[in-house]
Amino acid sequence: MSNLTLMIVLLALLAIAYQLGLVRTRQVAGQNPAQRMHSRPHHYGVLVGLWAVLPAFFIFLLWSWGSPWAIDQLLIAQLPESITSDNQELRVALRRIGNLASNFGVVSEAADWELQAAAFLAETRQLSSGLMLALMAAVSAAGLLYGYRRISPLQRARNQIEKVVKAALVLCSTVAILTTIGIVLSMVGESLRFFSFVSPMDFFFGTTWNPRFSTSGVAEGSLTGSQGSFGMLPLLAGTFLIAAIAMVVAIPLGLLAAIYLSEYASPKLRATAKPIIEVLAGIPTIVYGFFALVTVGPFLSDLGDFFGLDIRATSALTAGVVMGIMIIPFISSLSDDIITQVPKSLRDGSLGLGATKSETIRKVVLPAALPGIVGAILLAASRAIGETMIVVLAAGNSPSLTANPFEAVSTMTVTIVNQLTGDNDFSSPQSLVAFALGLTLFVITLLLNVVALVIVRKYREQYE
Amino acid sequence: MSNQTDTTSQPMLKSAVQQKVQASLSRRHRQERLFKFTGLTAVMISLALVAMLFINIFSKGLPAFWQTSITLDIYFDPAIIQISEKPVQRADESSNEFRERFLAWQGELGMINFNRLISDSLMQVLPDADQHRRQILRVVTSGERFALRDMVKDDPSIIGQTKRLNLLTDANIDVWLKGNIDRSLPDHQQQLSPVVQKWADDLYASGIIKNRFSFALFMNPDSRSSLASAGLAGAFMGSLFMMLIVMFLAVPMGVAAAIYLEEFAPKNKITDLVEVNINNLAAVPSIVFGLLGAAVFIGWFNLPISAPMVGGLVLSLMTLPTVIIATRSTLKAIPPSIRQAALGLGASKMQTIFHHVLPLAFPGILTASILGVAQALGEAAPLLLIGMKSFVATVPTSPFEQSTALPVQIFLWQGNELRNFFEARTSAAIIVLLTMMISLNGIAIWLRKKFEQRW
Amino acid sequence: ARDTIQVAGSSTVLPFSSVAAEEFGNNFAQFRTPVVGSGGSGGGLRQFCQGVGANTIDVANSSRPIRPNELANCKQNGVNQVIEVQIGYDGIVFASRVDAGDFHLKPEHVFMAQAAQVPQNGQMVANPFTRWNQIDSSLPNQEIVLAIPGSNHGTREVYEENVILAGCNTFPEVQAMERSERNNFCLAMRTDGRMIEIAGDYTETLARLQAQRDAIGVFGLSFYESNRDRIKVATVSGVVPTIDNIIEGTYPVSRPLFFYVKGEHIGVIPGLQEFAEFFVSEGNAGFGSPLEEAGLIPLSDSERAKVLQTIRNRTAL
Amino acid sequence: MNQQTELKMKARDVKVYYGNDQAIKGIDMDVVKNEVLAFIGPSGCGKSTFLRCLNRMNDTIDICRVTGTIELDGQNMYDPSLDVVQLRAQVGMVFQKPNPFPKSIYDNIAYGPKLHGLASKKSDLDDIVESSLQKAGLWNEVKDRLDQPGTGLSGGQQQRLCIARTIAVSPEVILMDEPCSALDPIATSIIEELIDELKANFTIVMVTHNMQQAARVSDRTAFFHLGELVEVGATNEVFTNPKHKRTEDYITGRYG
Amino acid sequence: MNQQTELKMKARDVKVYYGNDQAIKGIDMDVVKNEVLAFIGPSGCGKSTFLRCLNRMNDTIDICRVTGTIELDGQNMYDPSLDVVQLRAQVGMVFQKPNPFPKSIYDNIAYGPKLHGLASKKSDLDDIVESSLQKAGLWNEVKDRLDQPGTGLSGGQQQRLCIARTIAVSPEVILMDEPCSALDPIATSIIEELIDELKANFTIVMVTHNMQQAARVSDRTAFFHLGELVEVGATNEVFTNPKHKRTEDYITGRYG
Ligand SMILES: Nc1ncnc2c1ncn2[C@@H]1O[C@H](COP(=O)(O)OP(=O)(O)OP(=O)(O)O)[C@@H](O)[C@H]1O
Ligand SMILES: Nc1ncnc2c1ncn2[C@@H]1O[C@H](COP(=O)(O)OP(=O)(O)OP(=O)(O)O)[C@@H](O)[C@H]1O
Ligand SMILES: [Mg+2]
Ligand SMILES: [Mg+2]
Repeated sequence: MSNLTLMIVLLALLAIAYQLGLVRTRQVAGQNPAQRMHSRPHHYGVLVGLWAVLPAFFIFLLWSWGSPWAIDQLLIAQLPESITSDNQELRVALRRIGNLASNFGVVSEAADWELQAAAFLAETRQLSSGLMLALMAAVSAAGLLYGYRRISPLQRARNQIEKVVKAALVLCSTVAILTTIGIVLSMVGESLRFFSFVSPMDFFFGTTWNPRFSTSGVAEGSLTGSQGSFGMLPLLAGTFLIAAIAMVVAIPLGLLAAIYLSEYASPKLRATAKPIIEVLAGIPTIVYGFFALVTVGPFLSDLGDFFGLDIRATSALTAGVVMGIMIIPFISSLSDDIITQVPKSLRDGSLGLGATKSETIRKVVLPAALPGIVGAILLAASRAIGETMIVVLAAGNSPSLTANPFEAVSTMTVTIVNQLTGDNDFSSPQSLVAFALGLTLFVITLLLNVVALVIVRKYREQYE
Repeated sequence: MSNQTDTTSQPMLKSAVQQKVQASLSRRHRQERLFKFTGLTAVMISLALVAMLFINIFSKGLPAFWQTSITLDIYFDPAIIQISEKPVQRADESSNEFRERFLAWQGELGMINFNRLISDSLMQVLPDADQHRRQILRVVTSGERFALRDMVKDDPSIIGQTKRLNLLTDANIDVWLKGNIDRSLPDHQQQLSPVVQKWADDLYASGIIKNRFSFALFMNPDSRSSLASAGLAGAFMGSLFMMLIVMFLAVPMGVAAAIYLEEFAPKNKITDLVEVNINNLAAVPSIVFGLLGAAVFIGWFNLPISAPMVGGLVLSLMTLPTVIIATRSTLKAIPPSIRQAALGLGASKMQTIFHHVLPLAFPGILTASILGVAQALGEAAPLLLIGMKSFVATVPTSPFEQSTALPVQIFLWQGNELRNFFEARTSAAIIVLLTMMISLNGIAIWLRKKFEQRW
Repeated sequence: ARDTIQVAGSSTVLPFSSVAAEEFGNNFAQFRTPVVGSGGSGGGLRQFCQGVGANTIDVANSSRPIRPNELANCKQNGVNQVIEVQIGYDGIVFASRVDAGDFHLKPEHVFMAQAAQVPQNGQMVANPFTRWNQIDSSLPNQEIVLAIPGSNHGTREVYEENVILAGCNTFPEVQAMERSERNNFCLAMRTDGRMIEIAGDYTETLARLQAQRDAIGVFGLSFYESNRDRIKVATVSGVVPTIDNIIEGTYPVSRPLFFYVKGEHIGVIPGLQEFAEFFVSEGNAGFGSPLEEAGLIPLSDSERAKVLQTIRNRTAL
Repeated sequence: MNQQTELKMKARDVKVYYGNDQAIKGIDMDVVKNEVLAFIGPSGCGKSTFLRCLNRMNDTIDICRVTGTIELDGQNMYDPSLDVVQLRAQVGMVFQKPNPFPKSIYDNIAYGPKLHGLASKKSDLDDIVESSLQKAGLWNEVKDRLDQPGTGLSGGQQQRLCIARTIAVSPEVILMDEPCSALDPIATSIIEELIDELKANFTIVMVTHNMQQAARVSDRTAFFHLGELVEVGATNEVFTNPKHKRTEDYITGRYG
Repeated sequence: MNQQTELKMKARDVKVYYGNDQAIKGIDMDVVKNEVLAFIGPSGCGKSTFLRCLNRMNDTIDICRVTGTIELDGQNMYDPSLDVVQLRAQVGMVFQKPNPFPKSIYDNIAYGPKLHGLASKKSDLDDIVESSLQKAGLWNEVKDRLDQPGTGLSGGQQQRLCIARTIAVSPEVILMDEPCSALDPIATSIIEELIDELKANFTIVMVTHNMQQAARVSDRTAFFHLGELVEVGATNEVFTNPKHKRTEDYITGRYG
């Protein structure tokens, strides 16, 4: 990892520059006893360090990002006219030259000009990285010198460092946004390709999900014929059905547990029970999956027989119930915190009127805590919608459009995994549909979150 | 209770209102008790569910920590191990040349049939073994021959000596002796032939085969060709590396982001958008993060496939929203008076946060990180797309080396066709994962206590 | 660059491939043990065709031949030398719980059990069967529940082609149909919950059987072999699924398995050539080899020699 | 103490502890029916603590422990058999900071009566709401917006809402803990007038740190210091002719 | 205003808005060096708000907006180029509720000096800590427990700790927002004495709602009402001979 070494060198440089800065600051302070230094010595030290390292680091980033493109341009200028004129051919040629230059083999003998170009490429790359190192060294030295010379009592070193730190903080918060952008970008292209096979109408409003095994490009005689149907409504329905059942299980259990722990339980019980319940959130979901399949499913099925109901062992109910168990702590722990935060004055107001504790909780505390609880529930719901493993094992994987919780269903997440990692042809709609589903799910949860934010805001405004 | 109230207050004259109040009391107290009882029931149900899951897992998995092994006197027969002297690096030799020679020697070693050593030794303890030569190697798991080879490789002077060794038995013998397969089934449904069954029973009775604590489970990487020696070491290290990466990446980054959003960011439409966006990321199915990771880290940054480094990065992205959300709520709870005090003394906002707010928020941040890390630790789906859902037969020594992870190992083992053996092993792996997670939680709770108690 | 061979792809091939990788690592001290990933045939080939270089895989396992579209995609990304290597066959069996009835199935039985509509007296009627003995009195009196591979599985294709279509085409009513119509008719499944599509692996199918006594599941031969105490196989058209019967070709439901080697990586990734050759060597993939023990049906010696030649010559598709 | 006045509450040797700290050090006090009794004293002297004892609101503080007896109409309210819910319906409380529930104005008032089943019909409830708001002098201001959140009112309105809410359950005694300290002058004077009117029907005990206020509205005044009741007597007596040096120092502004 | 007294701060046409609500409606005020200036006025009149303007603590409230100029030693402190950190080191603040850091007593005091680099050696720091605690009259009480948490002190001690903490960075002006309102009488009187001593070295601006306190400790008093500065003048003038009707009404306890 030569980049790793580079980073270590930069860090070492930072430390050295810091020391130099410290020494210099003491000198400067000694020279101007009348003028107080604006910032503390270590601020100046850090600043010198940053001057020595940051610009060089930016050069590194810029270079790593821009140089491949520049080298390609240089390379293209080298190539014969006949190749560069055709875009398709140019791409192939560039790949081949790239492979040659990094010692990978190519099909058929490499032409002379290819070998030349490859040699040129390897050379230029080497040159480029040498150049980059030289430039970095120069900039580092210059930065260090500049930072060193700039130290003066009036320089606002602390403020400048804080600007850098703040920039770093901003950078960290943009990671989340970049992730979102990355997710969308990594799915949009493939989704569009999917929609070139299947019309969006059929996808979004179709009521049959039966993609079949990939068929594109298979010779006549095997499973040709229709391509399969890609209506996502059954999956959407299954997703919401299971999430709804999970919420039906988790909300009462989680909320009641939260209420009991925060309002009635002794501190000791609360301190022990809370982390224990939190363990439920940490158990790998595959464990839940098998728990559902082997234990809960047959149990529910027997229970159904007992009541004369036809409950399948693998059904929306099984998956939902087990998923509900998994998300109990999301609701109980977060709600517990939120309920505890409801101001005592409200409780006192109610108790002072002669309400019992439960009346106070039900009629005053819970309504006041509602926005927070809604938030917790939404987080749990998000988790339920995004969960895969339990559904894979417990829901029966039968994409049918039904509202009957005793039937087997399938969900979007499961289908994404199945279609993406199965034996399908990866360029067929059967496989590409995973991306379209992923994008759709993304948009749906986004809408859900926006709605939640609006609701929470509205409540908050109303009662503040 | 209400009865008593009645009797004591009878003599007194109550207003109409108070009589009405009194009339409602018994009903309301009943409600109160009911409500409290339901709450308690909910807590108990939740605890019972935890207990049930644990009993379920532990009862299945604990036996797998013990595994049958056979004690044999292995004679490193020079007649079988015919091999030239182990090369040592000469002074005039470059290390490359030496490696060549050493590899050649290892190749020589690879030609030797170490199974012979085992079968010879088995013949000593099994009187009728001669008649069933083909069956004899079914007793010891096939990977043990490499253990013998490695012993010779490390120390060739062992040749000619006799060593008493504990060798793992074949997985099916373990199954048979533990009763994980119905012994009464007819032979065509059994995995072991009758003669091997009898051998196993005899050797077990005579104490040559014993159920011992299985260090192999912890020391070995996964194995497919020698099922009995499949272990968790590789997956454990992989998970450990990823955990460390998540801790050192997602946690600081998440905390930094939370600080910015909570303390510095202006409250406007854009920050609303960021907030919604972060909440939404928490709901994105984890496999989608795998897609992203494959495209960005492997495709763009040219990081190695199947490496915990990439897995750690992907899981970090996945954990980030959890850390941010939880840290923000912790920061919100720090009383403004502390901030004001520091600001009033002339600390800058940044100093206030780093000197006062963060230390106070530390316990909460800790909880947030642990929750996030634990969640990441149990994830398998995103690892699929970056090549970590793999069979890896080596233990990684750095985050850049190929490895798998505990949840993946669980997944692979639960899919292994030898159900009788791997059902328990899978649960054992789950126990290891849970232990890792719970100790993480334990540390967090301990630290939280410690920092909370201090002031 | 990289010094470990990276394999990914079909989860059916994964067990065999892992055994081969492990043996390879144990036998060749100079090479590291290859890493074998899953991700399905499609997923593996997707990674395979992403391009050439250290951050792409070297070998893709597949339970079906590569598709022309995929090959085109490969080429577009600069992967020109795709070397196809067949490694053997996978047997697919029907199995039920040991405590359930014995089945002697014919393709038409399975078709009648799963079809949405069945021909009766020249008419197409909605599937009326709920118990096997209603289809054929020789079958046990047992509820019809079938756990078949999900549509994302390669096994599903084989199952449909060799069982359902074969069974379906025996009916004169079907033979009378248009060709394109015929497939649609034959492959339409009943939707009353008796058909369970398994998206996961065989363990999941086994768990279904544990949860539902009556269910019949579709398994790989090796999976059945390892769990004979829990499940028993059904004969298909009177043939017991054994390795011998499959090699002879009398047992109808089996499929070839492949792996694809990236020719560009040979000589760059240490040991790639050796691994490919080792994989199909007699010691590893011949009769009585570890792979046969792991449930794979080996190629005949002549087939294997041909395959080995392909690798040696680097004959690309 | 006048013999002909009727005794409403009677506290004897009340001691209150927060954990190990004693906040009230043995107080005897009588509350007369239909009087306004004011508690004054420097911050932290235990006024609020003692007030909360009078309807057992201290029960809600985990670490708080009360000894001694307090009688309401001759019955010991710390008797374990006594129903605290009923007690609090008899002895209502208004807090320092107005704390309306996050509900509509109507529901804020109707909350208590509904709890205690004081109205069987909707119209009865409407009547209670109206009359309570009227007694609290808030009716005219809010009669057109009964369905709007109570939290949307101004501070003084909120405090009157809290008083109306307390009146609605027809308590016999109303405890007020610094009911005006968060209010502006105008709101304060409205509430002071209100207290004056309320004493016709209710017994009122209030804490205030504004001595002028105590002087203006109360019939009797009790001066607390360091957890002790230093003196209690007719308000003009206490202010013009305090018996104790400490009282005098306090009301002449020597500390606090 | 006396000509010979030196002007420390000068506020002109200061207006403060919280969102759309105007809390301060154009105030002009001068603060003289080494005086104690008290702000009085009913609750919500903007005393705290104006006080916070004097060291730009209002900056920390998002929705708060300040217009007008405030000069410290002739330099506009709302000048964007001014470093607010330095300003706050010059103008220290003590808050209503004592808010010691959850650190040791020593670290509480040493924090400011360390921050500003006022001591290069450990012994210098020790000296600062000792002298600050001594000035705040806390030294004798805490000198043996400097390493114990500051949060473990009593309320009055905590408040003195906060004052000591402020003194430790040698500010020129100390702002105090109701520094005694959470304290008991003894603690209060100690702090009042302290203020009296401090004014030899510092300029002090304090908010109080206790008029007796204002009368006791301040040199000049400013009366605020509804966001306006009604009058400001020598304390005994304001109390004995207020120029405005509103001031008179307030100090005679007609409202508030
Ligand atoms: N919940 C509590 N926990 C511990 N101590 C408390 C609690 N409430 C009050 N105290 C203590 O009890 C003593 C009396 O407090 P109380 O609130 O009754 O005073 P007060 O006279 O109402 O003062 P103020 O005028 O400031 O409201 C104080 O020392 C206080 O610190
Ligand atoms: N953070 C804030 N956000 C919005 N409005 C505020 C804020 N702080 C104060 N106000 C408003 O500004 C006005 C003046 O408040 P300020 O706190 O300055 O009053 P005060 O004179 O200090 O009162 P008190 O004696 O109660 O402390 C009030 O109407 C108040 O509601
Ligand atoms: Mg009080
Ligand atoms: Mg104020």
